Amino acid sequence: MIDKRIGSPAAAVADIFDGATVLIGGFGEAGSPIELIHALIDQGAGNLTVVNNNTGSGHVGLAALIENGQVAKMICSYPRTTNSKVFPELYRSGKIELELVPQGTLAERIRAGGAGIPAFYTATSVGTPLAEGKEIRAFGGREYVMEYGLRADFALIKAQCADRHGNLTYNKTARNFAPIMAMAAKTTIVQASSIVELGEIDPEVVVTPGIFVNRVVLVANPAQESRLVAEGRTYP
Amino acid sequence: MIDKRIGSPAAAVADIFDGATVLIGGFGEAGSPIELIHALIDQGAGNLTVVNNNTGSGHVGLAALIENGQVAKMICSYPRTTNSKVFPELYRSGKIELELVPQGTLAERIRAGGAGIPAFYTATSVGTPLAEGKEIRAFGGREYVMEYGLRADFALIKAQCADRHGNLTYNKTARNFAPIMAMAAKTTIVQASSIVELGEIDPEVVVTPGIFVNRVVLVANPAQESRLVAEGRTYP
Amino acid sequence: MTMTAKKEKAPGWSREEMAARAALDIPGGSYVNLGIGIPEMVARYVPEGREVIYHTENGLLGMGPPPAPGCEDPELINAGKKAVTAIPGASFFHHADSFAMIRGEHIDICVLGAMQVSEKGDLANWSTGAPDAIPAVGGAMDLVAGVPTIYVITQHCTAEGEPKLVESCTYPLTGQGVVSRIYSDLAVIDLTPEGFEVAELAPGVDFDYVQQRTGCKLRKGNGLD
Amino acid sequence: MTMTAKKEKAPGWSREEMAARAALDIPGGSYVNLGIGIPEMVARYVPEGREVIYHTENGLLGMGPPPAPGCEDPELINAGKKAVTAIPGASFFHHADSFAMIRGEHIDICVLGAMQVSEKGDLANWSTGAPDAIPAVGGAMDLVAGVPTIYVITQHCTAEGEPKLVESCTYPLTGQGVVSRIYSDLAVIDLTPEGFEVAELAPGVDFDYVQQRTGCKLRKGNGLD
Repeated sequence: MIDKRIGSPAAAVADIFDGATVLIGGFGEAGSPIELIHALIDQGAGNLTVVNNNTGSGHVGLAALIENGQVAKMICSYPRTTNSKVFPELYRSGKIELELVPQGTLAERIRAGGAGIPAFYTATSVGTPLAEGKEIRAFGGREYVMEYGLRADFALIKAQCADRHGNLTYNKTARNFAPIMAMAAKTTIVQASSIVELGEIDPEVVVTPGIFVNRVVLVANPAQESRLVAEGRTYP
Repeated sequence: MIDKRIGSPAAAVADIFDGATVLIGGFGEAGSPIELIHALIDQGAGNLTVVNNNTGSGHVGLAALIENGQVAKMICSYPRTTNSKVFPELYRSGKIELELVPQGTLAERIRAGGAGIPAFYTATSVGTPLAEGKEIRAFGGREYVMEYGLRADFALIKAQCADRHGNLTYNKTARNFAPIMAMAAKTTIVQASSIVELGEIDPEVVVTPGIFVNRVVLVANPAQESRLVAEGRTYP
Repeated sequence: MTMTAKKEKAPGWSREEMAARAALDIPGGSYVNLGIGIPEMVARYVPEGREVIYHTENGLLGMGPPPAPGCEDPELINAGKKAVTAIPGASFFHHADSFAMIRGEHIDICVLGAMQVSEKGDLANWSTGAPDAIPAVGGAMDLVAGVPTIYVITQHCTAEGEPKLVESCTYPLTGQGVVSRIYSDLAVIDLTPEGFEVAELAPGVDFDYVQQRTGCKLRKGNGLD
Repeated sequence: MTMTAKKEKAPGWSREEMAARAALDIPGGSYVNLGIGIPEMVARYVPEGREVIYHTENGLLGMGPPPAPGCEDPELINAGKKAVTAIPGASFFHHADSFAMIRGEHIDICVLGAMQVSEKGDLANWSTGAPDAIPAVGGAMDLVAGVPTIYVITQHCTAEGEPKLVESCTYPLTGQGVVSRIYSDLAVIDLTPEGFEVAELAPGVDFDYVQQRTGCKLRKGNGLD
């Protein structure tokens, strides 16, 4: 029987290795798999390359993973937000590397990685510093920059509802990067707010088909990052 | 008020012009917008380039459009099926042009066109006659062929359910090419089996957001192509 | 529209008036993406009878106004990470689909803020290029590359009185030749092949006043004497 | 498994036996795409206790067996355009997502038919290259390029007795160096860096019998004396 359910966040992230590339879902706190991130902090893998749109807030979740010194490099589009202190300090002191990618190019690179497209062209960033050193090519009289597909060892994402095959649905704008990150990782690890019987998710409304998912762990009442930040919480 | 509903298939296709490129949804009969195709036959635009996975069956729908002499060129992956007689005859007599594209490359070219990607690389067809004359490039030690995004003047597709904003859902494997064709056309024309009030389609289950749709016409009881073929029907 | 009592009200449009003026130029039926800050306020001023659909690049088409206090959903936010609502007819989708809407030229109009706009229509709005700044670009480069019509709402000058409309941007670019029209506190200014052209002046502001606060030569549009 | 009475049954596996033999090599938990013809029959022979998920490239993961007569839905079909069913846990998606599964190496195994397979693992299964043939490729090139493990089920020789396993394909290729294993009516044959290697012989068939019907040199695998 195919059963991708796994008992705990700790078990779900146990094999993430030093030096791994890890896609982490979420746009700010929406869709951030905070319990999986905290399990990764407990687990301790280091020298990670992490892909996320941002760099976390306060001292929990992604910010705590960075603060804990586990991240060697961030690939993201917007590494600062109101409550983002951890990354800016490490970045200014040269202790963390940053690859800044326009948000749509980041999304398309992840989708391309998952879809077996090694490279594609986009008009985004042409004529800006972010296109420097990249190949520029004209199609139909307009210039485009070549960007590479992005694949990863692991993806950590948050879903609303899952089944044992790994079929997923999401909640509102918490969907964001999760479906494409699920496609682009060798091992996709999901925390789901509910797990239902096979067949309970209508095949028409599955957003991420189970083929893109390796492990599903139930986190029935996920923490809300902004609340933890407001309370001044830290992790670990 | 945004209201994309239009009264009849004839009104929906009235402005398709001679020489237009037209994406037509469907994989065989599943998802084929047969009433829109028949309206296009009545309308009479010629010298069309038509993109569809196949070339139709019998003497109705897409096959009838071809038989009526309106199609100068087909772009497709599989131009022959059991009941496909029209295209093969015209092709052998040199009266219609064929651009044969692997099915996944065809889908990706349409998706790229709709997503503003002018070109991308794929391993599909490398080392085969379908890669001849195309640019080959190695990434990570493997060879890939460059393929171009495909955009069109019109798309004709079939949906299950629509609203006045053009939000769409589909039925089972009739979904196939429709969502990506809707993205890739300047004007996307939809025949929907039902039209509901705004808000009746759950925002989580919308497959094609209305931004990709220009016109929606209600065809409550669409004809079933295989039944028409079995009955020996012809159009017009 | 209240001003501090400490200093005399400067001539020109308030933030709200700039947003309202921009809203006039958005036709009914448009698909629109609004940047963070003053651009967000445009949604409040859509003229009666026009239906406009707002896109937020984090995966929502049909964004509605902010929720009532206490009704915020941390999983229903906009690109500025503020709580929003979804209108009837809304849809959720993932980031690649969202930026397909942008890059594929499906969004009709985008309204953005600016640090600098050059007379060639170049926009700089993501980085001062300062060595200690944390660079952060978000979706700005995708929006200016993919959306056919880019409107800018901006104060005409910086807080230090430096012109933001310039011959050439000194800050790193967001995109080249992308801006169509600027709504500043002093004027509505079009980008034309010949550079900046003043289409409309704010009440109490004359052409010379705007020219003095602009880093390059302005032309008068047809609407001006 | 009935044969015409007119001629003696040739030695080797029947179509059903070939499909059943291939099914043995598909691990539980695999995501599998089955080509049209004998490959489709593989689904009938999955060993007890294994759960295998079938993908059909026209937009369904979790394809089930054909429906009962009279229950066919023309909008629920497989890549061969035949009516199928969807199992609990199935999902529908569009063509670009479906081929993302294929091209992105998410499908584990694909079982296809063949016109020719070369000892380098090249596959030809879409065109005879005849000048009057209507070329039609479908998803075959995407499958062989994107799926890590390609199995071929084929009669060892053509109806005319010509070998299908050859030194070099004379028909236009579907893909280069893509085939992992062949299930013919006579043998199970692996593709190795040294060419074809016979892993298993059908009952009543010996190595020389297979060699005589093959267009290039075969090697004996470890399992054979």
